[in-house]
Amino acid sequence: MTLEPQEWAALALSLKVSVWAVLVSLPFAVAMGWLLARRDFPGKAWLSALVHLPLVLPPVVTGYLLLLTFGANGAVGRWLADLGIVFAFRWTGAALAAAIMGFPLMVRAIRLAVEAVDPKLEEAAETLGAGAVARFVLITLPLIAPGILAGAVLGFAKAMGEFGATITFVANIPGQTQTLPSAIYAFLQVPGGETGAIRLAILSVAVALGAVLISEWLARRVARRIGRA
Amino acid sequence: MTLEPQEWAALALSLKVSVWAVLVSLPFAVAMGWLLARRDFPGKAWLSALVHLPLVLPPVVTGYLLLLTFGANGAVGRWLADLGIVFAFRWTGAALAAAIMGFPLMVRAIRLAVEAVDPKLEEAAETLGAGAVARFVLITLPLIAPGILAGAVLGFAKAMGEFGATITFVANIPGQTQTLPSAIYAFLQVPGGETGAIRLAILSVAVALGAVLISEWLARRVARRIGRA
Amino acid sequence: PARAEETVTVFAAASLRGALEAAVEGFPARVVVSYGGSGVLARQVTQGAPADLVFLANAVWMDWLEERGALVPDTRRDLLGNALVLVAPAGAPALDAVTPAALVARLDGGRLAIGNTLGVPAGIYGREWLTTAGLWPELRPHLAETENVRAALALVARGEAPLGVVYASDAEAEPGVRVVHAVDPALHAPIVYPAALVAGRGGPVARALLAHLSEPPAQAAFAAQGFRPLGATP
Amino acid sequence: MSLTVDIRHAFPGVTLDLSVRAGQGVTAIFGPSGAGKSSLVNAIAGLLHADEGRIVLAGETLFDSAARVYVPPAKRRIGYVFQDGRLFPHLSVAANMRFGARFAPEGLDRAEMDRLTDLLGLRALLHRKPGSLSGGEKQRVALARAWLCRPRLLLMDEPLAALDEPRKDEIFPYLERLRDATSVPIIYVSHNLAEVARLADDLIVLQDGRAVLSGRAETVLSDPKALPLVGVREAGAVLQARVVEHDADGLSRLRLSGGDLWLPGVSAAPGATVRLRVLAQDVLLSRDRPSGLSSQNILPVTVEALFRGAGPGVAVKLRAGEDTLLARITARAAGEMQLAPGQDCFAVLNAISIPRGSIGHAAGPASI
Amino acid sequence: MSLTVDIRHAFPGVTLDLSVRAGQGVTAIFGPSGAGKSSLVNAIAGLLHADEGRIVLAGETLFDSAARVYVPPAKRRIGYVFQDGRLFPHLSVAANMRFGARFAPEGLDRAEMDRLTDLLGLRALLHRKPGSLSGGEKQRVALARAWLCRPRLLLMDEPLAALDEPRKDEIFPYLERLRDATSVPIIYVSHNLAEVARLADDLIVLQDGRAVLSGRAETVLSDPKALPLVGVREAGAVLQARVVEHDADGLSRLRLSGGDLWLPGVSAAPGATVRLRVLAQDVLLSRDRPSGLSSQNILPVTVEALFRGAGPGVAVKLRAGEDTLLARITARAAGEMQLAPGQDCFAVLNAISIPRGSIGHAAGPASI
Ligand SMILES: Nc1ncnc2c1ncn2[C@@H]1O[C@H](COP(=O)(O)OP(=O)(O)OP(=O)(O)O)[C@@H](O)[C@H]1O
Ligand SMILES: Nc1ncnc2c1ncn2[C@@H]1O[C@H](COP(=O)(O)OP(=O)(O)OP(=O)(O)O)[C@@H](O)[C@H]1O
Ligand SMILES: [Mg+2]
Ligand SMILES: [Mg+2]
Repeated sequence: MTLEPQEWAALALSLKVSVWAVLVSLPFAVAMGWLLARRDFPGKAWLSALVHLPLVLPPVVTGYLLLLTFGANGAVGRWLADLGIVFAFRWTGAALAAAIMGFPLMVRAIRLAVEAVDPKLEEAAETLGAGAVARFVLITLPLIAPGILAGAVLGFAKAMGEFGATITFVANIPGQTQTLPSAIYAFLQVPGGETGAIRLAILSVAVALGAVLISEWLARRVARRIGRA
Repeated sequence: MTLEPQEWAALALSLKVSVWAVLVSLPFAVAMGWLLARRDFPGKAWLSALVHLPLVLPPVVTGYLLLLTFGANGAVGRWLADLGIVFAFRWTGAALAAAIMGFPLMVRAIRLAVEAVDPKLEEAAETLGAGAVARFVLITLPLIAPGILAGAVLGFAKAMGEFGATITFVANIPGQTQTLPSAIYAFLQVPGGETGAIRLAILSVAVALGAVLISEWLARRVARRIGRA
Repeated sequence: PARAEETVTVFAAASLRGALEAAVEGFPARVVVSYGGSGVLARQVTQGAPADLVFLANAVWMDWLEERGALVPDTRRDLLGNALVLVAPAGAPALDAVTPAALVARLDGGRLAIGNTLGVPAGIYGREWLTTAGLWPELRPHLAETENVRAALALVARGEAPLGVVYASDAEAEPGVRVVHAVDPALHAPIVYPAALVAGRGGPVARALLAHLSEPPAQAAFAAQGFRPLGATP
Repeated sequence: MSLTVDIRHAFPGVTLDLSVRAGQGVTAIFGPSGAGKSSLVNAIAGLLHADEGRIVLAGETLFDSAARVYVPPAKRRIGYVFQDGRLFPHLSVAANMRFGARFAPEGLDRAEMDRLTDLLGLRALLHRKPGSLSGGEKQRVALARAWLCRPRLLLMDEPLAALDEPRKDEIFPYLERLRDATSVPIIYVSHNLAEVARLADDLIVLQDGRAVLSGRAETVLSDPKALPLVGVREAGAVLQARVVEHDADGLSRLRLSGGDLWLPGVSAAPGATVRLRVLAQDVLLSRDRPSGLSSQNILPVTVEALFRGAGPGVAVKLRAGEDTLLARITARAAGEMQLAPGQDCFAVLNAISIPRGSIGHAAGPASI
Repeated sequence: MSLTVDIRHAFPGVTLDLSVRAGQGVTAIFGPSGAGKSSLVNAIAGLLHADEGRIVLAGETLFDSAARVYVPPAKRRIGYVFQDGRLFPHLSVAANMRFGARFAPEGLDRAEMDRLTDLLGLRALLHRKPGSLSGGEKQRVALARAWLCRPRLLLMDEPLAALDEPRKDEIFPYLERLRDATSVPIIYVSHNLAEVARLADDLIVLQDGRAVLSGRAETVLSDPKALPLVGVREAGAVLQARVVEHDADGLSRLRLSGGDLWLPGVSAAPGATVRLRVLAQDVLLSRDRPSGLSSQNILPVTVEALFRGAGPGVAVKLRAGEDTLLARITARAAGEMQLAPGQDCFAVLNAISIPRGSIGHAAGPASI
């Protein structure tokens, strides 16, 4: 299977976008998962519903909302542009879209993991002088590592496959925002493009497969490390 | 907010499709989650990767694969048609597409829940005479109820928002296969359709919100029932 | 011969939404339309979709269907035409010249929004125009290709892209943009919207609908949405 | 009904080679941590699939590595009370108790459930969830649960180890009642000799993955050779005594083959046989019959043997009638008293120094 | 350094109203299950936010509901050894031990960590994960962990309750060494009186959410009024004795104000003070000095008072020199011996009947 240079670029970009999407959204997903698992506050169910939104809305709508918010003329976008952060037509925008689409998946996996951690361990750390941050970093975080890993895999897979929101938000610029799914989509638009589409689909499946295999292997190691197996 | 009859139909169809998608795929998701959490076998990581596939592939590709498989000329579709079962261009196909797209999310939530159940309880049930099926139904299943619930919510939300695979597999026929996301898509295709799209988007958000609120409330009850809170 | 209790199912390109609804006003039978991308519609038709009539946004996919024998022979006709325009956000100044330098200057680091130049019909026509007009080499690095022409229009209307290549019909309906250049139709293949009856499904009612769409009242309805009427019944 | 176990199993680091037999009544398994007690019991239950060997219960082969026989746990009909309870958290106490019955061919015996509920004092708890029960309550429910699946054999792996003394005292009478009310053989794992002495008919001592001593509980516990295995402070004899009469001042006269004792707090009816545990450290010896002491319990005994340990103590095996007693005194005292085998002397047992926990009802089948 | 606690807290069903003071040394908290022991300790640690009251440690107000003061647990610098260990499963033993030090302003004292590792016998375990440790090892690590965060006060909530006897014996000397090596006050929750007697300087008895008895451990334990609270079998006196000499035969002479005792297994050097526990049920009385008995430990005593309980027993408070002893004998024996206040008689203490666990080192600051 040989690839055109542009296809290589799409593969490389997809990887870059997915990795960044996961890396950047992970801390927020962890914070949100922890919040939803451990704290009771008014409006918690609403927050949880909000987190699920990108799942419920058609990706195109999400992309459109992103455009309205983070576009060059969007409310947040204009303000961020002053800080030198631009999403429109950049790979960063593709990463943002992928991160937002994968967010509910990551949060749920992490939330389930936090719910399984015994709060008594955190109490013990508290009596040893650990403040809230130290408790979280030194105790909770290592113990929810399997859940974080599961969330990261889901987020990565989702990012590799994300298309609707991405193309609506940042269009399809080869080398900047043309990810594998955009390239696949373009192939499917012309008669006879199926073979090209299948070639790229196999590629993205292979990447995701690799990610899942690595995560399964990591999960075993983590489980051993925290004494679960 | 008043809705056209066609929009009511889309809402009703989306609900029907999502509920069926979740109900029918849940048993398979539970079985798969259990398998991945509790059994070690060669090829386990590959199976896990396979489960993640619908997440990785662009939905349109998944939709095409479904169409090629279950369409009138597809291998499985022709065979099923002889049995009187047709998916392509039917609401049942929309449910199938939604179920497949939501499957990885449901499996992951359930898998994490199974991993948190102490196998010693299953051992105890075994000494009391419970065979594999009884152990699963009477012990494991009730204890993973929160995870199943979480999986069902994710699956339902995903089904409410699924678009790419659905429109490719069953088209966008008002009153028959036009779900809320398809209707939103149609609105967005013409200038000035935004208000209609937003109206429908709000509707689908409201439904998903309701589902999440109900699930949060159920989760509390279940947690209390199984003695976790 | 159509009666009210009969139903025709049309698989139509998504860009026809609205216009098609207006055009079927007065047709006696019930018309159900499933909108989608032309490629998706064509593939669905070959997989046994319950479509009586297909109405696509370009000829390529109709050719593809024809090759596969999916159409009732001799029912294909080009019902509509369209034109390409170059649009800018509503408040933008007019464009003095359509030269590479002027366009690049107007973009000023921004992007030219256009449908996917390999897959989306508007993008394919646009690419053809840019190529024949000698603009392609300079503009190519400045393109933002979209999933469909509506997304390109939205980018311009939102001010995300300073320029966009869209159909005249779209530009007409969108108050957020102004047309800064009307593309010479001679510089690209004719933009046509072919329709045909689907083999094995399209019956008399569908045939009647196809005829109805070619007639002046329907053609006028399309024209009102910015499409170019083509349809004298052969 | 008899059980024969012959298994070998290699864990990383340790190899178990266990050969034990158990018959009617209660067989206690005693041994230090890591001796293989839980592994033995798990193998009997089928939760541990041993590398090789045979397990036969009442003629039925449950496991035979040579013949490739392995009856799964669910088909063995062996009740198991786990050290950690393992109650099902999502089921009420009543549902936990009924759990096993649905798999028993005879189904649930409601009358039995009712009787057991009262016997174990669970009536008020039936509708509660295990999460809110105290440790002692949990173990009582676990006991009832294992019992109600109508096992052919009951395994108990340190059922009381997680409980403190008051809670142990609270649950112990229930265990005794259960033992007395059934003909189902019981395997009882413990490293508390007071418990063992009170409950067990037979005793098997494990060490380093092997059975090193086994026999009637009285015999093993009165054997000075058992002393290093069971520990200096826990060594002592277990005696069978018959209740003769209850006095108005709260003391009861118990008859041993070597004489009578007066003990408080004996509830068994006159004529019944009870079991007494006399710790070696609670026996004083005197060459002459002491008088004027506050203890009423003085038995004439004959020295059978002296065993000198590593420390300053001496274990003295005594014969009192048909019974064997064990006394532990200082070497200095033994020297001063010129104790030697064959020597007659007197043993002083302070009535109240006989732990309440050591007085058990003798085993015997009855119906609950 | 002193601790004052005055708190009220209403749980659904129970209301706690606790008023306790603790000073230097080990203060034991004793009481039946549900008395409020853990709640008291949790309030001191800050894990339970009481409804109202005040907690002051060494002059610093940790909690004052009136003044709205609530120092969070992480800022209290109070070490806590939990009953269930609560070791961090993902950290090695060494990392668990070092955990608290990173929050102490002085950081980790490596020399101290080293000494403690040896003191608690943890050297070989440092790189293991808690999951593979035995129960006794876990509690030793928990102890080290709490200790190394340099607390101003150490709380221990039944640190040994989950362990069986052999494992208790294994860990106990470490507790004593720790106590002797530090001037940090310790609050020790237990319902095992042998432990309490061995460790505690002061004793507070809780019942139904209130402190019902408190004072020096010796005083409270020798008080016949404590008998119904601590239980018949556990009642007894705690005495201070001075080691006089060690004999070649393994016995040591200990001097009480009322006479000398010979005991085995005393390791303290001559001149040191040790603590002895003499259970009431292990004391025999005789009107005349008995002779020829195997026990070397006979003290002349004077009857101070007799307390008749509900059963067939009588508690006799005895004076032996300056010390108080408690004997529990049958009412019948008391009658036959015509015991009455002021009566002189002799108390026989079987040397070996004094539990090894009751011999402790006397408390006193030293460096580890
Ligand atoms: N799954 C296992 N993997 C490795 N070694 C094991 C395993 N299970 C038991 N062992 C080892 O087998 C030996 C016997 O263990 P077992 O649990 O039967 O002891 P035990 O007598 O029940 O001890 P305890 O009184 O502590 O419960 C121990 O040395 C233990 O470390
Ligand atoms: N979170 C709680 N909710 C309701 N009641 C509680 C709670 N915590 C403690 N209690 C009640 O307060 C009382 C005191 O409990 P606490 O745990 O302090 O007792 P304890 O003396 O430590 O008992 P144990 O010896 O069993 O550990 C008990 O009756 C208990 O049921
Ligand atoms: Mg064990
Ligand atoms: Mg407590």
